[in-house]
Amino acid sequence: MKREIPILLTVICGLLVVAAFFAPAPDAARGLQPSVWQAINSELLEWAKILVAVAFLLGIANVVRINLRQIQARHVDRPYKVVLLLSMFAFLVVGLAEMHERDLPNGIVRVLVPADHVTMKDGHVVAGWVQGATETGIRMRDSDGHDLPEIPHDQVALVSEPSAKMWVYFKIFAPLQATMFSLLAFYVASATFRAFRARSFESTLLLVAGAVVMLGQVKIGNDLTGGMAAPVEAFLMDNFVKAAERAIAIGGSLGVLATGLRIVLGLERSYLSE
Amino acid sequence: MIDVLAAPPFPEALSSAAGWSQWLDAVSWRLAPYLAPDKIATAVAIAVFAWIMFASQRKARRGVEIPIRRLAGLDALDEAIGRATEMGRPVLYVPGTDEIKEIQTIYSMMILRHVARKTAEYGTPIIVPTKNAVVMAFAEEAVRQGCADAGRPDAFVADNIRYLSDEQFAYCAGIAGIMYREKPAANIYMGMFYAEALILAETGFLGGAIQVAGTSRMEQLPAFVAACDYTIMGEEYFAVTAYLTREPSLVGTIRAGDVVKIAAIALFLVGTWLATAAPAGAAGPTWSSVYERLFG
Amino acid sequence: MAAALAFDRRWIYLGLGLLITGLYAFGSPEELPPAAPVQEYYDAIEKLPEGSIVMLSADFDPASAAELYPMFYGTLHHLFRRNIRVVGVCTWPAAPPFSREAFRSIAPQYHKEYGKDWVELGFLVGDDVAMGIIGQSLRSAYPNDALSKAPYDSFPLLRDVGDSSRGIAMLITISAGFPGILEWIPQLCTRYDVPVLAGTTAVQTPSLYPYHPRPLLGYLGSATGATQYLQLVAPGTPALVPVREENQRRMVAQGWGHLYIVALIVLGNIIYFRSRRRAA
Amino acid sequence: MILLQQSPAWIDLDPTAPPDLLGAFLICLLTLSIFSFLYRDNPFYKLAEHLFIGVSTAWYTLEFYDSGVKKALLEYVPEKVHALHDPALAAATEMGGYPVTPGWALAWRMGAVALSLMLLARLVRRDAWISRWPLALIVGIYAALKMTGETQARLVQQIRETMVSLWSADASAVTIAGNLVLVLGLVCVLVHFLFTFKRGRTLAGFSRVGVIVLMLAFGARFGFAVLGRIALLIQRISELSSYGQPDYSMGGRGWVATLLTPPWLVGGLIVLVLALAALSRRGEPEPPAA
Repeated sequence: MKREIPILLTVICGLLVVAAFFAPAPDAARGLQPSVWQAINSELLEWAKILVAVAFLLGIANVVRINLRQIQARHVDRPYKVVLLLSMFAFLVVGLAEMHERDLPNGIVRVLVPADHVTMKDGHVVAGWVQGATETGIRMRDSDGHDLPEIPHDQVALVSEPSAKMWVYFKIFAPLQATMFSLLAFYVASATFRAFRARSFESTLLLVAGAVVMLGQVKIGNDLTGGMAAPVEAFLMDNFVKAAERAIAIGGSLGVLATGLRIVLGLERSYLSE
Repeated sequence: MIDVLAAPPFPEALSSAAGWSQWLDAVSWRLAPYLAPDKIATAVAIAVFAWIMFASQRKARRGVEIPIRRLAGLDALDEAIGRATEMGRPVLYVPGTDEIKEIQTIYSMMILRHVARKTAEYGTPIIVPTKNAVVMAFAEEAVRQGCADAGRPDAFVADNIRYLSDEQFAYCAGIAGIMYREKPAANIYMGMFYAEALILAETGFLGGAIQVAGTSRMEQLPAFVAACDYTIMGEEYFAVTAYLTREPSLVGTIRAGDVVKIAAIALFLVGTWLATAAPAGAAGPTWSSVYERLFG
Repeated sequence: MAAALAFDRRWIYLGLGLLITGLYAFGSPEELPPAAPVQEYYDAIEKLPEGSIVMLSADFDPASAAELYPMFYGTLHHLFRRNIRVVGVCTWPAAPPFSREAFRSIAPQYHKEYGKDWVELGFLVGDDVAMGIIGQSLRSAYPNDALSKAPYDSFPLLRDVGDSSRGIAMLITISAGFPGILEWIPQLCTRYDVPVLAGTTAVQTPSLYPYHPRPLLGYLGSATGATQYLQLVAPGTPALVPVREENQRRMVAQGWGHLYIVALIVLGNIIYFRSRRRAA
Repeated sequence: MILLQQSPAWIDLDPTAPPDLLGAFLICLLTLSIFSFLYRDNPFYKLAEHLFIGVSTAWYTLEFYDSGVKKALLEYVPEKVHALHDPALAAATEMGGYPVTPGWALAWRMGAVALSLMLLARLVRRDAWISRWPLALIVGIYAALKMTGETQARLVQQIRETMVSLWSADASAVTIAGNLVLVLGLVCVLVHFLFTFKRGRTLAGFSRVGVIVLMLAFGARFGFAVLGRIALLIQRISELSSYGQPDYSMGGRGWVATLLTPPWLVGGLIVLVLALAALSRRGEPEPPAA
């Protein structure tokens, strides 16, 4: 039972999604309506989407558990682990508050969500929390949770909606992630000098093709080679690279097909023995 | 359901490309309420692949020999281990940077078992640093079994299967530390690698070790080809396990892929020939365009 | 060889850092010759009839924004300038802020009205599955929009798209990796016969060649492609001129960075071969 | 490079406002902290790294929650319950374009709720067997979706796209050569990836050519990777230098003003601290660099 039902689920859902792929497409011009296949496919994909999200949220529990354990064990990096957990929870709280601004009690919103400001054309500024826009104007709520009179669109000069979530994104998350990846430029430089060797015919070809692409992509490289680099690079990319990448795509599809078939037909079970 | 009046008629004769084109129009119009006509080729491809896969698996299970070509990188494995033994230095096996859910990591464990059998036969220590506690458990099991396969269960050293760090670059730094301190004579990289491939290959190269790498991930192959002595690339990686284990289901899958590749070559060569032979600037359907339509 | 190579790698880092910083600070913008796929990308947007609906998918995060955000920004200007209606979606969780920033700053410049000329639907979780859902029915994928959280059918633009992805004239994805253009092609483009344009990172560019010109009509590859595209769009769009110049300025440092790497390869190999000859 | 209309505020949470000073300092500090790893592992880097993990985990959680739980369950279910009593809404209820009653839509979505709860059993016990049901479902659906889509796009249609006309009357020599390279190159690489056939001289020859084509493609990939990495680096330098303008200066004029901008101040601080640390470590052996 513990094994059979999951496999049965895999097989049924898999076959339904495969069937929906081949099901007739709706065609309004011919009066072909969406069929029940489209409904099943849509809802199954929706299930998968929800489960992927929930599984990810479970991952948070893991992050907390691992880091708490390291903090308890007085790991050398203990202060950093504390920073990790604190920054994570602080950001989660702020983000959730902004997301649920309309559902949360007024007191919490006042503390956690920065107030919006609507500047009117006459220079007058209204502070509060924007609740949404209607056809006619902007609805706002004041700091006591009371609805303000709707502000007509034609009187509004500027709406400023500050967001702590966006601020953290652009001032902390974005620069950190971008810089982490830009470190690779340095690593590539070091590796090319110290380890990339034309020791065989194959690696020589690789290095030459790499150099041609690097020179052909930029103006100075092209100028230095008397305009040769760009056309050579284009020929290389359009024909040699296209051929190799196409072969790789075909091979990759066969790999996906093989694994997919085995899973959908219930022959592959390794994913259950986690 | 079918409006017979609006349906495109069948051709009078099927002797010309135009006739065939009209026939395809008529058939796909009639099929459309039951099946997406542009996906028939896909259905055929899947069915053919499945059929060959099962047939080959059955054949392999019955004991019919399906040959698998030798891979240069595999021969290199033995050479690398032999050299490490001569020099009296350990072998370093890096099973990639992904978790066990990644298929390449699972395959890496099968290769590890084979490598561990060889090192146990030669009496050479093997060091396996891992990035993940679960992978570590699997790696331990693989090495233990490998030693048992060689008849040397005593060759298994638990301390040599190490968990370093879950952080990518910290893991990488840990491996670099092993390379500096324990000076392995052979570095074997098998599995899923990301940006750290570059740093590993570089550090290993400077240490002077013989390096063998294998991954199906195209993005990281250039670094391995440029800095390693032998590389198992792309699809070859999946053939390694079939070659080592001879497991019928794996061999059958590889066989089916091969047959479909040959069919693909034949199909597009015919299409290329038809396209080249087609009169330039022809107004109506040509044999080439009819043939092309079969592929959706 | 050991002596020549064992010197501290940090000197190589320092050389690269100084070179790039210096050239960025003192270089002046220079024009790049256009490439064919970039021209095709530009032409494909030019050929769209006014009022047609395009789905613009932001599939990147800050890690690749250096290459991709200029493409996204330029494309959105281009689409609005051509009076094409835009449905914005994201399959990367870290993409929405970029997409929102671009929409919010560009739409008013063309007096585009939210819900009629453009709409932002936001992030959809699930990678391939998300794309499958979007392809099956945009309404099921997004019962509400991302900005005002109003129901799908309250927007004239979305009512025109209807259920099926066949209501979309073209997909444009600014794509950094997985999931991205290589997943959109099987899940949406070939399955529902939707033509596609893509802007991608350098790392992903080689993988696109097999799909060009069908179903991928044209593409922008990396910083080079972005600069070439901005050169095509910026004339006639004053707001894009500083962006183009910034990108052209970066390409100078880029060029010298490439020369630096090529020089390192050559130098490293000279040392290698000389030491090998000495050993032999 | 951002050109400011007015001098920046100390802190401004409005994403449309010009970058604020606090933000400028943070961006410079974090960027340079990460770069300091190139010198050696140090507390600045560690702090930035852990902050990055914390903040990014939270960001992804928020977005996954919003798309996969809030919209798909917390908002969807009440909406459909509401539709049960509203004929107009009920008539508009559909699944993937197929009209259904709100009751059906609700019943189906309850399946997802049940499976999500099974998944949550992992919180209690990591090996809870019940949590395998939702996992099995995810695996089955992804496998089916990828298998069909990729066979069409990457196998069948790629075969179709290779059917090029090799030569025509008006084709140039380069075009013809290119077409031949494309078709024969593809054949050779595919032959190289054949594993279960005995290799005669012909097959081995094809395979050899296939390896050459593959190596050229790997070289191109390598060249493009360099292109991308350097572009990222330039963008970081560009962002740092945009905060080195006099607008962000803490005072002074001329080069003093430049030195008192966030990148120089923060950079100076990091260099100072690392230099002091290096002095205090003098005489100790250097650990191997990563």
